[in-house]
Amino acid sequence: MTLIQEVSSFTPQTTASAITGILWLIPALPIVASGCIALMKQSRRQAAATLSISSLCVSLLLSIAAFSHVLSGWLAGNAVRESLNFTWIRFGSSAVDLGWVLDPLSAVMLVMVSLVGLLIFIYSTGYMAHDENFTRFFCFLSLFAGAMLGVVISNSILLLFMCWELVGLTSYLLIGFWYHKPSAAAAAKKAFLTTRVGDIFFLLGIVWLFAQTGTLLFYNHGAGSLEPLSLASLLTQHAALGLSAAGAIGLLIFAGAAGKSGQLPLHVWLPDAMEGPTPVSALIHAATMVAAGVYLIARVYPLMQAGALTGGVTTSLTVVTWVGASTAVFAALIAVAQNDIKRILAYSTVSQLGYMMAGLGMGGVAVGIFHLITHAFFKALLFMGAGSVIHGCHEEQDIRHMGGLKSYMPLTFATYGIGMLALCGVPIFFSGFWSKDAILESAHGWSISHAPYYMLVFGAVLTAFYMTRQVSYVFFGQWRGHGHAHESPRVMTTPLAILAFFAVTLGAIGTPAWPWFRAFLDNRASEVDLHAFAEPAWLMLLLTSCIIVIVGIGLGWALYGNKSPDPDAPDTLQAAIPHVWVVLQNKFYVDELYGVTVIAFYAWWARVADWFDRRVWGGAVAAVTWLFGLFAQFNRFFDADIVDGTFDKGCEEISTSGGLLASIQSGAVQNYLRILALAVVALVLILFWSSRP
Amino acid sequence: MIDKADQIFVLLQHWLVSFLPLALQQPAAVLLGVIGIVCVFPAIFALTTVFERKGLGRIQNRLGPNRVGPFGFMQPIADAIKSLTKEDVVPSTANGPVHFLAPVGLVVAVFMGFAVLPVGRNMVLVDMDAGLLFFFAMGASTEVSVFMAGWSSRNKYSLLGAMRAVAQMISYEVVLLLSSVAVVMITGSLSLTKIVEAQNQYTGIFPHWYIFTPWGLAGFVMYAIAATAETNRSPFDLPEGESELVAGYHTEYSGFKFALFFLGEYLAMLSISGLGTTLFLGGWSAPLSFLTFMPSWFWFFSKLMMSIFVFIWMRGTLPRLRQDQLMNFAWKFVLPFTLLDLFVTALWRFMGQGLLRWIVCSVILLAAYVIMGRVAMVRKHFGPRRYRYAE
Amino acid sequence: MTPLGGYLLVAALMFAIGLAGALVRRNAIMVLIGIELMLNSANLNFIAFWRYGPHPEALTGMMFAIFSIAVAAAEAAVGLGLVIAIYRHTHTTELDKINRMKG
Amino acid sequence: MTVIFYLIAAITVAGGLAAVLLKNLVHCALAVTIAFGGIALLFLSLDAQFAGFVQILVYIGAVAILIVFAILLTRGSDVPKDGVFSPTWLTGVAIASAVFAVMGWAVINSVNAIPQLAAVPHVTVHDIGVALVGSYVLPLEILALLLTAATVGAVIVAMHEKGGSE
Repeated sequence: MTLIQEVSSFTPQTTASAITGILWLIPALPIVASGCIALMKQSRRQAAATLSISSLCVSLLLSIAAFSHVLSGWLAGNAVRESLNFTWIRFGSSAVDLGWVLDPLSAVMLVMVSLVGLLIFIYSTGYMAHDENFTRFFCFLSLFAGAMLGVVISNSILLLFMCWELVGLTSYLLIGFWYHKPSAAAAAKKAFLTTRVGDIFFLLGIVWLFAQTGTLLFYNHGAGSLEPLSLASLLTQHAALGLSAAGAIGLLIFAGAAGKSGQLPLHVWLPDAMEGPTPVSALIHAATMVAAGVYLIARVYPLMQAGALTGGVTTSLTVVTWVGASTAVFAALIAVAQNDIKRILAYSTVSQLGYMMAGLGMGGVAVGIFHLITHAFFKALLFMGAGSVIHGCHEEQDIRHMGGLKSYMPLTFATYGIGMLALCGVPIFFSGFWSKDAILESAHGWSISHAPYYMLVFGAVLTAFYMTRQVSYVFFGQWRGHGHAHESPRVMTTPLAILAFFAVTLGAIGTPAWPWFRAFLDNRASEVDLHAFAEPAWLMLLLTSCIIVIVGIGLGWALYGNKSPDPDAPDTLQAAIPHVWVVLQNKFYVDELYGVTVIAFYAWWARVADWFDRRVWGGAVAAVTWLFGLFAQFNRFFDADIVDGTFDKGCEEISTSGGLLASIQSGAVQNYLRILALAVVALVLILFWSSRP
Repeated sequence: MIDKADQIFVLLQHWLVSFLPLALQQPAAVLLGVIGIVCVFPAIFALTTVFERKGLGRIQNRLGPNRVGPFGFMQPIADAIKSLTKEDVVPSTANGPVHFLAPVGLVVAVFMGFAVLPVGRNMVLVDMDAGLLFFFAMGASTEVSVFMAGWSSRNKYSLLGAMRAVAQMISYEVVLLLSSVAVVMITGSLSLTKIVEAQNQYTGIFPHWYIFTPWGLAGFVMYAIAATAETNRSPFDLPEGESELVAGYHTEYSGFKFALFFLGEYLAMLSISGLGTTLFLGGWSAPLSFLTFMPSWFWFFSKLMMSIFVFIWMRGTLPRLRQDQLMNFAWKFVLPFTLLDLFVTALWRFMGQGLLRWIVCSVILLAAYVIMGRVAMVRKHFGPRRYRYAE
Repeated sequence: MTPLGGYLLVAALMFAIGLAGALVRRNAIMVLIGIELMLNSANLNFIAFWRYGPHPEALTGMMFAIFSIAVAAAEAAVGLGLVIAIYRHTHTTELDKINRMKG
Repeated sequence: MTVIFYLIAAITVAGGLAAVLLKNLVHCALAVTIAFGGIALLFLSLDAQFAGFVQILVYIGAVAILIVFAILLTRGSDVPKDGVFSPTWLTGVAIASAVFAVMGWAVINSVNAIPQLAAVPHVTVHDIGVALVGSYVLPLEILALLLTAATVGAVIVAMHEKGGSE
């Protein structure tokens, strides 16, 4: 914990400002919009889109205001960390506190999420224009945006968890948006259940944290769980395997993050999630939700880092690093052998998330988050470009049935190309280079092992390779599909152009010469130092990067540059190394492995439970039922023969006497009138008789 | 001199009566009045028929009657002679007594109505306290005659015509009564002479006629619509829509009985116009204060003839309504609007003098007119007639 | 006999005629006509008593008659509506055939 | 007890009798109209102008027409084959005459005991109006409600049942 104070050379400022007071509006607006849309008629498409886009627009403006507030504080030399907390439930002496926090991390994420979200919303109006459930789509999308923004600003791990689950729910709903497709429904279920595995660990971590520190808040004027006081007490508690409580909790939380971010054992859901509409893939499964895991680790970084020795290495961070690095290589390998345009991108996302995790583990918050931000933009760009391609090729997703699209879809091609180059990490000009560079740099300097460095370098080569393969398949060569490809409408290409702009320029905030992003997140002052470019270590890295890119792209172009026009021709690599190819194409048989282990175990367990339910509990219930039946038989006898018998007899008597009286009612009204008239006569007579003197 | 001219008929009556012994003077005066009415209004009726035929002729771009007498003005006399000399055909299955009584009852009831109409200053046969009520009671009695005529003819056209006529008359009688009630509310009297006197005042040169107030204008329009329907005149002449019902309830009448129906209808038109004149147009009062030198009866009959002219004009201009349109119009537009007019009249009565009541009353009525018009036009049954052509 | 007696006797006669009509006719509408006649004779009584009674300025009898006329109008409307409704169900207006509502 | 009274009374009673005795229902309705008119004339002869005119307006103008409509709507103008009088008409007549006998006897016995004012009461329409909205305002309002309810009720009762179960 001393480390934090060393890093924060600025004095922390914790008083809440006006913008923090209304920070809750940022997630609340899209959620309210979603509620309103849910109540709308299905046919009010225009209104639904307008409502969700305008609400997110306001959220974006508020986010920018929050960001500029933090920025101005930083420029004035203050570490802005403003939180606003309140008690939700109070039981006994403890309380469940919720709250939100505004610090550089959340400010940056707010702007990113709402900006990318807004662009994708706009893009969706074009992409989903012909969908009959347009309104429902925007309802879910708004709910997702609100929940994601809630994850970003929450200052309470419980509130974060709620929003986290809400994000998971909307992810489920949106993956299964076309629920009439069995594959989409299955993918939705898979995503939901797989992430749930991680979430259980996450929940355990939360409970443990609450039990240890007595607070759910991250920052609470020194009393929060991420503040030195609690961290110190966490370090003194020892869990099993030589871990401190802080380390164990960190690992549990990382398990949750791994579920959401598709890290190695739990990555299987993410490629399947591509069954959802492409804007969903872009927003949720590339830019924001899957990055939530990375963000979570960044948020609880003090916990992960607590008790670090020199070099900032702890057990939990080491685990994060290894998992991240292996995911990066593993997913990149699978991506090489995929044919679905979105699946390639999905595995690429998994791989890049591994980079982020590794960056967090080795380089700190800023390194991971920097890659997160740049990746969000260019991956959203790639997904939306892929959506545009799919849209233009009449819902065709197999890259073997595309080709030569660069002349049909020039705008999409240009932007996609920028995204691809950014992802490959082409030096200097693209943001991906700077952020990946930072990760490689920190991996190079990692004190534990050099293996992650080489793994990441290999991953980068693979990345450049499979992206080149994909682009060659899709945009070069000859058209191999059916029908006629066409460019997408402006409402779809305009967001692409905006994202492409960011994919190029965002790198400027994190160059070694002027690393203000890092400084901003770490609350340090930054200064321009052009000499950083001349440092030999950095030049080495630049060289490495160049080699990586040249090798990857060159290999890809050499193998796929002149693709034959036959869509059914075997892949070049498949022809070269068929056995490896089969393994890669089947994703290392992870799904099948789960099928024979985890799922088989569950099936067996379900059968056992079923048997138990039927035989043991069922028998007990049947016995009780029989007893009650006996009692009911007795009751019926008592009721029907004793109680009802007397009542029925009485009713019969009343009915008989009523029948006698009813015979007077002949139904002939004139009879009644006659009786009435006679009565009048009688009355008059009586009156006169009695009044006689 | 002016007074003499004004009261010339009254003085004539007094002079004639003065020859008789005192005990007989009052019945004789009444008799004279009755004779006056029985002579004057049928004469106007005769004149009206010529005017109507000539006027319709002008409207339809033809000449109209022009053979009998100068410019065809002797036509009614010829018609009368023809009617009297024609054979009186009674259908064999007809219900004799009822068939005979129907036209008589109609004409009697219509003539009764004139008894309370003030046709000039001091020129009213019976100055009854409940004159307006009497008028409407007599008007209501005509419906029975119409029904009798239609039913006794044993003819489907007649019966349908009679049923239509009765239904229409009952529906619009409500409106007629309610629009008159507005006047009663302001005047505070059912006596027609009092109603005229209340309007016989001038501000500057302008008279205090009720038609010159927002509620009065609205009431008058409603009254005019209802009166047109009540007298079965075009565009509400469905009961005798000749294209569907030959001639409605008097299909089976000929000769003098038919003439009586004809007379009855026109007299009803005259009497209802006379009542409208009395209620809204100031009766026998002069339209501008400096015109009072003209005799009062001149003004009454001028206004009466103006109303008749409007009747003829409407007949020549407007197409006939359909039965359901007619009923919808009565119950869904005219009646609610008249009720609103009553409310506005009450407002007018209690808001006191000043500009405010003009503005408030006008705005309410105008808004109601616009809104109800819009709503009504949206309704299918009610809007403009849509024609369906054979395919 | 006094004038009042004359009116009262006429009223009684009309009442008896109305009653007879209501009793002897088979048609429901005729029964209603009989009832209207009875109501009218009652009104005649009210007016006669008002005219010759001790306090004509109090208008009691007159008011009674006027209200009675109004109520009778309502009664006629509802009664005839009922007759038409019954006719629609049973296709008859003869009362001795409409006797389903009996014990 | 003038000639006019006897004349009007005769017309009224004749109308009433005709209404009860005639076979054709429409004739009955027209006869009852005459009876109504006679009653109205009796009102007028009792110096009750307002009531008389209201009687004409309501009974002749509305009730008679309603009755006629009802007769035509129920095809009542055809004379039924099995007679218009109920089989028990004799008891009906007997009861009616008993009622008349009792009432006539009561009238004759008591009418001389009642003090009578011969003076014509001076009552104008204005007085009636003031009384209606003055001391009788509550009955008036209730009557308005009753009439509204009756109108609505009559319409609903006589309305065609759309898609009925018949």
